[in-house]
Amino acid sequence: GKFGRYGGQYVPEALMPAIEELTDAYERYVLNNEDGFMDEFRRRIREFGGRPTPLQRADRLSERYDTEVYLKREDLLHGGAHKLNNALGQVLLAKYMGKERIIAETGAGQHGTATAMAAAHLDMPCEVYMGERDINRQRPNVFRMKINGSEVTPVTTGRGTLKEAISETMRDWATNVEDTHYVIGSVVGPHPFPKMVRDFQALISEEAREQAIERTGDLPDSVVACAGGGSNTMGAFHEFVGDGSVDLFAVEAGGSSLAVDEEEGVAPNSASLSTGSEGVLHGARTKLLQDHDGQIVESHSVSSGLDYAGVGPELAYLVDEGRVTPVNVDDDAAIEGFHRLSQEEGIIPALESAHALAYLHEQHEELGEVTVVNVSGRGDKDLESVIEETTRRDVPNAPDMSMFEGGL
Amino acid sequence: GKFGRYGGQYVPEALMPAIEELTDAYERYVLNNEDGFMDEFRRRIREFGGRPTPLQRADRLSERYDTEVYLKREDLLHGGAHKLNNALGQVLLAKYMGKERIIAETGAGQHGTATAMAAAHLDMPCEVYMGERDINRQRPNVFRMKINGSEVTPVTTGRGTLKEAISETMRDWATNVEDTHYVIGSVVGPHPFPKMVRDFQALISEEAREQAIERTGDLPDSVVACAGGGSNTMGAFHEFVGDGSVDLFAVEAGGSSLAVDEEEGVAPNSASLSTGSEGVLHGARTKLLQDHDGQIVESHSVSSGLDYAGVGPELAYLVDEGRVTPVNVDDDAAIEGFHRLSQEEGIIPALESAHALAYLHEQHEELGEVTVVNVSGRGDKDLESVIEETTRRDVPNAPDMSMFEGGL
Amino acid sequence: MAEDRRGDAGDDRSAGDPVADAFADGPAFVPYLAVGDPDYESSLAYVEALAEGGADVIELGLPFSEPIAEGPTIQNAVARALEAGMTPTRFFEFVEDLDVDVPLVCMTYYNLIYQFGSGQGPRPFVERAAEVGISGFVVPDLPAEEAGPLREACDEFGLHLISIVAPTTDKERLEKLVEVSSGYVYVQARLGVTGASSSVSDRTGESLARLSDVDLPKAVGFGISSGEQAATIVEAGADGIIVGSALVDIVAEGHERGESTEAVADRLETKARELKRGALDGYGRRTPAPEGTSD
Amino acid sequence: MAEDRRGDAGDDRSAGDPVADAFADGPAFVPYLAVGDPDYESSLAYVEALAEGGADVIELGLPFSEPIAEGPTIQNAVARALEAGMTPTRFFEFVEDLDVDVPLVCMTYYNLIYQFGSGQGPRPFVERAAEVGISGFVVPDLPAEEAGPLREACDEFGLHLISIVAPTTDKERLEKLVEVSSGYVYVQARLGVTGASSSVSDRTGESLARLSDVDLPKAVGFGISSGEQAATIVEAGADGIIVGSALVDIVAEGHERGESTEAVADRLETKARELKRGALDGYGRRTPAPEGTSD
Repeated sequence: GKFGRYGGQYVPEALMPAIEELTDAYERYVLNNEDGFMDEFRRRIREFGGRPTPLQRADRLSERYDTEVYLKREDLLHGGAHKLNNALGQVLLAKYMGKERIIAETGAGQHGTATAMAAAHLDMPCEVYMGERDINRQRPNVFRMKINGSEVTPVTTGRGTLKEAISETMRDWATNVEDTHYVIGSVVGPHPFPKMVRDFQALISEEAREQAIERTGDLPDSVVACAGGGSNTMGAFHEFVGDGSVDLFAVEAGGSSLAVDEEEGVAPNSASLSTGSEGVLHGARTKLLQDHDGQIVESHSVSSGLDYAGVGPELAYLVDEGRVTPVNVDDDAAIEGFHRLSQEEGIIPALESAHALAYLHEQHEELGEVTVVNVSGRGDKDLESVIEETTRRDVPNAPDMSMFEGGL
Repeated sequence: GKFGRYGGQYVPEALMPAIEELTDAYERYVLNNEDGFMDEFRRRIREFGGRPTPLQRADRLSERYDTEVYLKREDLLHGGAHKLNNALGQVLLAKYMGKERIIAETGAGQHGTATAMAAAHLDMPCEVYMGERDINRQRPNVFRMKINGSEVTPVTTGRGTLKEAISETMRDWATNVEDTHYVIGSVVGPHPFPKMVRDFQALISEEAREQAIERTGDLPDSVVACAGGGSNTMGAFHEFVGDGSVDLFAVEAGGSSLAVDEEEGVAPNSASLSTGSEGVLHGARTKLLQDHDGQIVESHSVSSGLDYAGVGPELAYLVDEGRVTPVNVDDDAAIEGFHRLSQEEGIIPALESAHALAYLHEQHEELGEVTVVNVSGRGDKDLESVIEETTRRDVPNAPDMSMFEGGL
Repeated sequence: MAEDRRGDAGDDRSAGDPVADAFADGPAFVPYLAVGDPDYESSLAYVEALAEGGADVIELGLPFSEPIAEGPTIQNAVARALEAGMTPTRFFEFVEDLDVDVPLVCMTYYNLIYQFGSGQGPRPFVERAAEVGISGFVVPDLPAEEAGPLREACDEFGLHLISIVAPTTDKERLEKLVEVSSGYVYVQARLGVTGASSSVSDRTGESLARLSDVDLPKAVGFGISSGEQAATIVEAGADGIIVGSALVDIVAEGHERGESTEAVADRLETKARELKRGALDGYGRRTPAPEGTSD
Repeated sequence: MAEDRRGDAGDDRSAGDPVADAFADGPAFVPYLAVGDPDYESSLAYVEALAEGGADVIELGLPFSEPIAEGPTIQNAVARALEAGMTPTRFFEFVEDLDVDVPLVCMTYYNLIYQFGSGQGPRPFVERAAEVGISGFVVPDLPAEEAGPLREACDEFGLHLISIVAPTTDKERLEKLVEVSSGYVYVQARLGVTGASSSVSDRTGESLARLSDVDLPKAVGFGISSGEQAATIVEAGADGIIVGSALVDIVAEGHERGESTEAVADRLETKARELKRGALDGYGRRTPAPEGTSD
């Protein structure tokens, strides 16, 4: 359950039996395909989720950067992001384990909606915890979860955002651990979550590797993916980790600055791989945004899906090993990246994915001749944010948005 | 250019040369794959659009109806609906024809967004006409078009909805016909549009037929698709038309009633195949919702994508021939169908597609042992409408929506 | 007023044909109004004012709910007329009620013609039009390819089918068009839709040149709004000018301002006189002065 | 106050160990407060009031920003304390400033222990805790599997590592737990998180039965808020009761109402007495009356 010095199982004793049970199930069903679990998972993610997603050559970006740019189109997955790979895998696993109820936490709502879809598809009752403030900011996603039949429970403690929702879900799990499975949404949390989520998400790189070879006759020179918790990152990297010739870039949210305000307990970024330090959070030892004492600081990103103070322990490990290069782009660059892909390729990316595209823009000369960029999700969910963030900035490549100044 | 007594080219003389040029291009590029046009189209719709879309067995619906229900998942196509099949085909064709500009009209915004995406992808300037009232109701789609780099021009005449936008686009085309291609969004309009749009959309049935045989060893007993203008309908039916054993059901919007109020010039439905009469509209002879004099009446449906007073001439023909059975379900049933698929299968369908699902619900006993239902699009665009329409009705299977009574 | 137009398009149609007569004696002024705009009675007065002002032929617009070939001005006029209750049946009553002495042409869209008489095709409509004294039709959404049944009915009842020739119409299409046309040819001065405009398209002369072999009067429309424009067009060789939007604008303005029917009719008549005079002036300016000019 | 706890877990720890002493003489009352809630000075007075009210051991919560094992009551207390500036360094000062005569246990999350001393592991934290007289630790997010380094440091400085036993802990895990535990065992009375509750879980007796072979005092926590509940728990066999949320509620209430520190401290002391008395009553009710009961 460790990646070098990272990982582990830092959870309350009450949860340990469930974690042991899950570890056992992970080994049997996921690793050893017992009862054909992985076959069923692969069939369902294909038929229900729409895999494989295409690896598309981005003609205009390729021309612009004088390099071969390929986009891995996770935005086309059911629900609009890579999140379903994991949610479907875990809900199916919970069914195999005989669990009767699913819980999950969600910040912006992407993992929550993916879990709600998977739970509806597999006929599992589902309850999603979401901070009250996030609920008010992400009403369409709340509505989607509810029409998928999930219960959405507002968390009113603290600031009412993701971290409170995570704590609340942990508490529900600690209370109902015997019949309930907690679907963690990224490659974070105690073992076996980081490995298991990675394995479900690894379909991305499994396909992309094959598709790249089929298309170009060779491995790509680099793979670029945004990194918040890191599930699309590890999904996009995993099958390439053994290919020494492929450079792996994890693009974090540089936010407005890489500095941390210890006084206020705020990091105006979410770059835990680039700037964080080792610590223990949410069940695992990993790189964190924390103050000198070890208190977790409030992270920030224009993209709520990257806005997390931790990161998957395996990524922390691969960065220490030198296998993954942590990089970051700031909010401004991400917004420009969003507009660029929308205008030039007809693909409206999630603001998360826009970070990867912004890095491509800034550093395309360093990425070799063939680059795969993971478009982890679509941007429909971000339209309001983009309006707000574009109108407050001077974005050189944005269309005239005067009619949207009041929002949608 | 005729389907029996239907079809034709009822357009102003000024447009006829462009129509002749288009007919020629259609025959050369689409029918004869000149310069590898169709190869490029198929490649792009696969890599950019995400085809093939899955044919998914709907486990819970199959159990509920004691029949094999398969869903053709056009909701997974890039942009969220089948619309891209056609938009990409036509924008590519315009490029092959040396046109320098794309125009389109849009009602709810689905065809407009698909065209804007295709135009961005293929680097073609694009202008989309949209009624001012529709613009105010569909701001997210307007925003999507704009960030894809399209111009969106408000049409302020009349009531500011689809019909005025169609007229306005016709006028632009009549003015700029020499360098501009008008991307008509459905299997309507003058020849060659109904055939050409059908051919681009026929990928749906080409895939579904193969997938059904692969999955079940045989052709399905029936195919069910919703019908407004009819592009997803003809797309889903075309390759099955020659298979006499396959029943084809075109599900129209029954709205609130099948009656027409001649006094007010209003049909509270969009069931032109079921209740309309022969006439000439927007370039073709077909079945129409019209009053005794031949004035077109205002159609209605809870689903704006079905809200059109005409229908593709080929569908009118196939109905007269007895090959396609026109049926309809009302607004209430469609809303229930929407909630049912969302809750039971984890797929939030477009309100258009919800009509097909509602018909399945009502008449599943008539559909044979294996039914394919075309899920023409996803319902994210309809969330506001669903809130409004659900809260004004007593919908037995809706979740508690009290927190959304004011909208999203 | 309807006269028999039997015989081939190549025949001399001027004998006893009021439309031909209208073009026989110098340039024709052909105004258009939407019938029933803004109401039945006013509309009667307006059409009569145009006749009074010198109209040689009048195009009477029968409002259709989807006027795809019209610009905003006529589109709004059509909407007002429909709102006020105009229907094909009322339209024919209107023509019967009308007290004018010029040939009348019905301009409408094909669906109204087709539906009249419930699915028996265009014949009942044409029959009724002939009865009330309509001389011909302009149908913007009916290209030569689809004109057969209407042409047939027109032949049966001796009415003209007036074709529109666009700037995009090439030689081949022109031949097709002329084959189904009679009365006059509606020469579309520019691409686009109906509507007044401040400048006259360069393409008008070009279009007229292409039509030089066509043995039918050429009336030019789209964008003419002043006497001076009318003069330019006629000078360029047009046999007539068609003016719609500039007149409909007067009706719309009067309606918005709540002016009396008489005041609006007066202004229409004045405008008609200006346009007619412009046409005559242009005719006079032709060099060398064509034979048979009136002054 | 710290005493040496060297030697194996199997040894008799009561000799000279204040924690062992606290459980030696009848049921122990173990209250919890978040240190620094709502401010440093008040918090000092509150902890001293608990000692005054009969506490045998006091659990001092060092606030962590992500208290995943706590219910809303303690969560809010932690937030108040952090807001008021509580840090690990201040926490140790607080312990030094505290004037009480009962063993003190530090309850906190592992990241704070780990970070103290900047990445050298838990040793600097434990060393400092020993210095100020802390007797042991409760770390809710540190299961037996990850407890090695902290256990080692505790052994080095003679501190206890108190493990939590949950209703879900099976025999196998219990063995692992006991191996790394000392001082007492924190028996979680029910699943879930900390928080006062009106009824005591049925699972308490069950849990205690499973622990009958464990040679450490069993203190039961989670949900105890009244003397009567305390009595029931002790009657069921507990060697001590742990009460947190019910006390934190009094602090929160006083804070919200703007009560004086003295008033709140009085109420805490009163509540402490009620709970301690309840524990003693429960002890008395045991049948057959255990040997050595005080009355």
